[in-house]
Amino acid sequence: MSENTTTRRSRTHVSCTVNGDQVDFLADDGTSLLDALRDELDLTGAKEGCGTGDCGACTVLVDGRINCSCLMFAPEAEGCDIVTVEGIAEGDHLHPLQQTFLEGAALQCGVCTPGFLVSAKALLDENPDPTETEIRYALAGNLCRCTGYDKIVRSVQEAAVQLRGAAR
Amino acid sequence: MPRAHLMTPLRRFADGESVIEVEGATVGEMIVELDRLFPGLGEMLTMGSSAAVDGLIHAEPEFLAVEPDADVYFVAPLTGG
Amino acid sequence: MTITEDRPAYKWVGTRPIRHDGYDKVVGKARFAADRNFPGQLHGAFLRSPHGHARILAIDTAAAEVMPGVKAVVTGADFPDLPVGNPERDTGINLMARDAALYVGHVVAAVAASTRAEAEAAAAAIEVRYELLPVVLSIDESMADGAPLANPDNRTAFSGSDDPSNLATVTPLERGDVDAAFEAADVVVEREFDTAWVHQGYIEPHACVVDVGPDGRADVWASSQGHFRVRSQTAAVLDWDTARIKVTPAEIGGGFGGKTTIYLEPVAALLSEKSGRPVKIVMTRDEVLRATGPAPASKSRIRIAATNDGELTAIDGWIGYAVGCTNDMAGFVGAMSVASYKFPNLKMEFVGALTNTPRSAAYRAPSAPQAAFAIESVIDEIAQALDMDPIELRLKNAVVEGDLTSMGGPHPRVGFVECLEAIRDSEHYRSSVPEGAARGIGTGFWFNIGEQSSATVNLNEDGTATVITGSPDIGGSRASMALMAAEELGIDVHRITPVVADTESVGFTDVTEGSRATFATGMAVVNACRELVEELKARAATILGVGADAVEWVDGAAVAADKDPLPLAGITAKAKGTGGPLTVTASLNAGGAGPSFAVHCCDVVVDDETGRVEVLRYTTAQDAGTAIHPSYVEGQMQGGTAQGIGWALNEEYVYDDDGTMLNASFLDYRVPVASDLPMIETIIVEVPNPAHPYGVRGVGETGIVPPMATIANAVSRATGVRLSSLPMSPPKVLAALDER
Amino acid sequence: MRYAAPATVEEAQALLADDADAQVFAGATDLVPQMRAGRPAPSLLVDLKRIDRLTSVTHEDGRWTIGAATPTADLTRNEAFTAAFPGLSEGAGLIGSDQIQNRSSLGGNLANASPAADSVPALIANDGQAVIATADGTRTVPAAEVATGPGHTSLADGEFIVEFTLADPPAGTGDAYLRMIPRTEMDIAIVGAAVRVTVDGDTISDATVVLGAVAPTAVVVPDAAAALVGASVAGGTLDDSATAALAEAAEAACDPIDDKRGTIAYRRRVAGVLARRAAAIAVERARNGA
Repeated sequence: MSENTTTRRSRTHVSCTVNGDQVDFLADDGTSLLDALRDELDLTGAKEGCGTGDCGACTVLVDGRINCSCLMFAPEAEGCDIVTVEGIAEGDHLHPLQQTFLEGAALQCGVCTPGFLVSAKALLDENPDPTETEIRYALAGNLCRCTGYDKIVRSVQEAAVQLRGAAR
Repeated sequence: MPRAHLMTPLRRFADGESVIEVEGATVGEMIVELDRLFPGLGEMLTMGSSAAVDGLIHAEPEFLAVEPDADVYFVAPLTGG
Repeated sequence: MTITEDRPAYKWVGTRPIRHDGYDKVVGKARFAADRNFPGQLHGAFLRSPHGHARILAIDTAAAEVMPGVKAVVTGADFPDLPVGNPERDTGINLMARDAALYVGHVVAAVAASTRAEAEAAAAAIEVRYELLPVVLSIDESMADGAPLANPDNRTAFSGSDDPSNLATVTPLERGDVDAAFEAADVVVEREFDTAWVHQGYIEPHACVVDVGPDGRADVWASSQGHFRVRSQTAAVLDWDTARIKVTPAEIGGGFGGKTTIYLEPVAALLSEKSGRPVKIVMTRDEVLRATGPAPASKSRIRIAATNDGELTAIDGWIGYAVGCTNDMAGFVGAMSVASYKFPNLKMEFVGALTNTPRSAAYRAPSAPQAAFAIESVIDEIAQALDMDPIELRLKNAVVEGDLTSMGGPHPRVGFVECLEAIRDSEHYRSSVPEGAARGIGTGFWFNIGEQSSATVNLNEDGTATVITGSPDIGGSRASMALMAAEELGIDVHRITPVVADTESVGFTDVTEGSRATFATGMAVVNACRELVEELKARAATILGVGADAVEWVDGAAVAADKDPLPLAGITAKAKGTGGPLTVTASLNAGGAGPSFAVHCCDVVVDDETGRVEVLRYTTAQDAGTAIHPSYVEGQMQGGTAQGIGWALNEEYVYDDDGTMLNASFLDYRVPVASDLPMIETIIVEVPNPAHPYGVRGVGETGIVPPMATIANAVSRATGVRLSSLPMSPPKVLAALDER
Repeated sequence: MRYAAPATVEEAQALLADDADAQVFAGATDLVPQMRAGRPAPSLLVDLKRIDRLTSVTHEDGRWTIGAATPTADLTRNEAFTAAFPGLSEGAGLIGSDQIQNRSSLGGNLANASPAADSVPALIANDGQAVIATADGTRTVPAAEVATGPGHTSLADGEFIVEFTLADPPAGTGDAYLRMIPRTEMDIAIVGAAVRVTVDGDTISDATVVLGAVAPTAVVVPDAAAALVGASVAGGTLDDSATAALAEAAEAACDPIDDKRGTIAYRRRVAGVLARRAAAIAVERARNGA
């Protein structure tokens, strides 16, 4: 076997904010943001379900907007504000969506849950009173194979009610 | 004597019989007796069967005790997803 | 909504606490298979066959072995050749080809390297010389006279024959006099059906990390429905002692049957053994779709006879399953799935036929959905022919306790009639059908299984408890275990920590499949708790200074006449002085898993210019026996239904003539998205299973059985055309409308 | 593989001039899946999103200028743009999920040269012009002339699309885009149809019909447009003979393939259906806007 483990990889220094913390890491230029978050920063909340932007399990907020982190090259994150599922609770205080997902049994296996929470948060940040149809279309980029979506949609509706109540 | 009921695929190993009365205090003893009557049937019962007794399906029923007037249905082992 | 037969009043069973593992899952802390890294870990990658069927003449790994970062390469030559008859022989061949590649995507070699990219590059540099062999891709091709063999290893199971064959199983079922019944029938409907290959579609791809130490012991971290099976299969495939292998269950990101077998662990183990480093392998989505267990495609012909007053007098039919490249029991198991109606006369044959496609794997009530699609479609057509309400027709013929199952033997107490009545009486069924839409009914069931489970319950010093089982939690079963323990012990469910332990920390437990975890493992938990309560009463007698017989266990406390109740925490605090730790392990081989029936109802609209089917409204009623945690029972019903809707409308494998899958992505393998579905209304029916202490029936399997016929029956009523081919995708529906 | 994020068009041109194997990208929503499916990795990834000109949208002197890398979410949320080109906004908004919408762009959608690209038929129907950075400057061509076949464009090595320009539609104009997918979201169009009409009184005075996913590129169908021009829309609906002729012309213009997503016969049939339905919407919008 070869003992030569050096390869001519181009690595870029990336400096950005992740869940409110200033972070710096080195990433292969072709590495996805998802792999950088998981492997360099050990933030394994975002998952790879497909690697092609079709399942949404890797969804993170980039400058306030949802992105499939599997489709983003890590160096693109330079200077960006990234929020992952690990960053949506406020300290020990769960985000209302996290709480309604738990109370509403909106997760079974839980592997799609991080992506759903991030997408749903982005939806409610922009549209505090979405219809069921708006919720379903806003979450259409996130696949869930366990729940049939029913309890997810209901939990988002319930969180929206709570958030509107808190805003009043 | 307890009665052994064979599901259709097993009948080809028992000259087409579907219900056979055989001695046995356990399902395993019934299988031994069935194999004596129909050589080769025992292997099929051991390899690919569960037994339903009194409405309950038992996997690997060899040592299950049976009443003298029991109906023992040899059925397929089941699985799931 | 829940419809419940009389039963004892429970304090915890039937409540909806937040699941114990939930917090980790909503904050991103839960560790799934791909979420762990071992120090010094390498990454594995595969070389897969580009051919549907090819003899492997030579494999040259020399170039790959000297590529950057490469630490180990393995091929089929590194695996022991298990004897024919060893049940894991096919498992081993499926995860690493030996003499021949049996399908496009079959693993031919594997590489471990410092990075995944290096491993992939090296795998691509391995040179394989193939001799192409004829490819068998369908049931018809497989069963044709003189058909080439899809896998020369195969023998027809239970046939007594040692001749190579494309037939995996041939299972006839017969009772009564079918010919006479058809002769005497008032109405006869006969149809042919076919269904496509479909995938379980779990969101988490298969992954594992294996670390084989210098002592030869393997530490395995894996995503699976059964880590004890990962251990036994890995040991069998490698011909290793079981005790060399420890498997720790990762959180599992969906399985639905597809993670009841292994694809990676023995390969990772050999790569780790060779390199002396931990090896991680994570499948891509493409690999998952191309090379892990889809459910079999099927083809069927069903003929049913009825009298004018709606008695179903006979069924005669044939159902074939394309099982993939190795022997599989799909046809055999499918035979067991026809037992919903009394049918005094029955003559059916079920066949499993080999094809050069991935080895099929269990998928939720394996083999039943294909059969139910055909049979429930024909029954609906009989209802139409007789102008009878589809539920009334089914009620007239539904099995009850004592009626024979398809394989013989009487049904135990079942809740089919209750489910039919629940739908008949539902607001949905009683409402008028929306303008332009049509309504369909379908039913299904699954026998469910028991099998072996172990549970250890530890009472802690402060009166809290730890419930340890070996059943991977794929849909909330930890919460169910805790609820049953809370009911037995009489303590708050959140003072109980349910744990899924590794293969060295809990007794042997079979796979979480067949809807058995809450049933069988739950029974083990109950047994352990009951034994603990006896021990608690004895300890309490010592503490209270009364005779052992004088103590009762009431609502979490020992109660004796003239004494203050002694709560559980008061006993655990004095455990040391009364005999030591309070811990009990219970193990069992559970019999008596009760069948769970379901009845579905849906409203659809069909766009008759494009063939698109939209599901407007959907209701499911299912017998759960007793719903331990109703939210997760509903979740199983809704999830199974959603998968069934996908199977019905859009999911299918598209192969080219060489057996290459053309749509191996979530873009083109179309599982339902949120906007495709309506809310899925649930009616939990509770007809307790007499064989379980709380009356539990497994609920995971059945939900996927009825949707295909339910939707087809609705589409048929909407359009006047009987859709007999799945999926009912827009092009197929439009073509059927054109033939109207 | 290296990554570069130039800040100006000129910097990007220089990078591309230096490396024949470089690849520009905006959202990478097609590039990443293609690379995972085995497309060779380029030596240099040139990220166009840090160039202000490529991500800005302006409306001046009756002309819209849309940066080629502007996320399509920015277009669908732009009320003035959506009011002017509702069909194009719809088409752009159909590219993938909300996640994808924050990455996908008109430039990427066109340059990827998929016949099924959802934003392209309406871009062509609205006579969009593509401003292309060449080795040493820019050139402008109709958007219809960029894609030449599946995966192929008229862009020379080193060229990339900078922006699109669109003239304000004349009064009484409406456009619409419809596509057929088996699901409700997350699919590639089996058929797409964009229709733009201008209504003068009760008569259609001008029309364009563009079909997607039924030929190697999006196709302009003059016969279908001819079926519309002169048709009466009195009472708000097209007359039956015009819609029948429109559908027939749309079907005749199809040169589809059988593939995993649809059949020739199905595509042809549904092209006529969608053309009719899109025309009805476009007419309604034209009348409301008139």
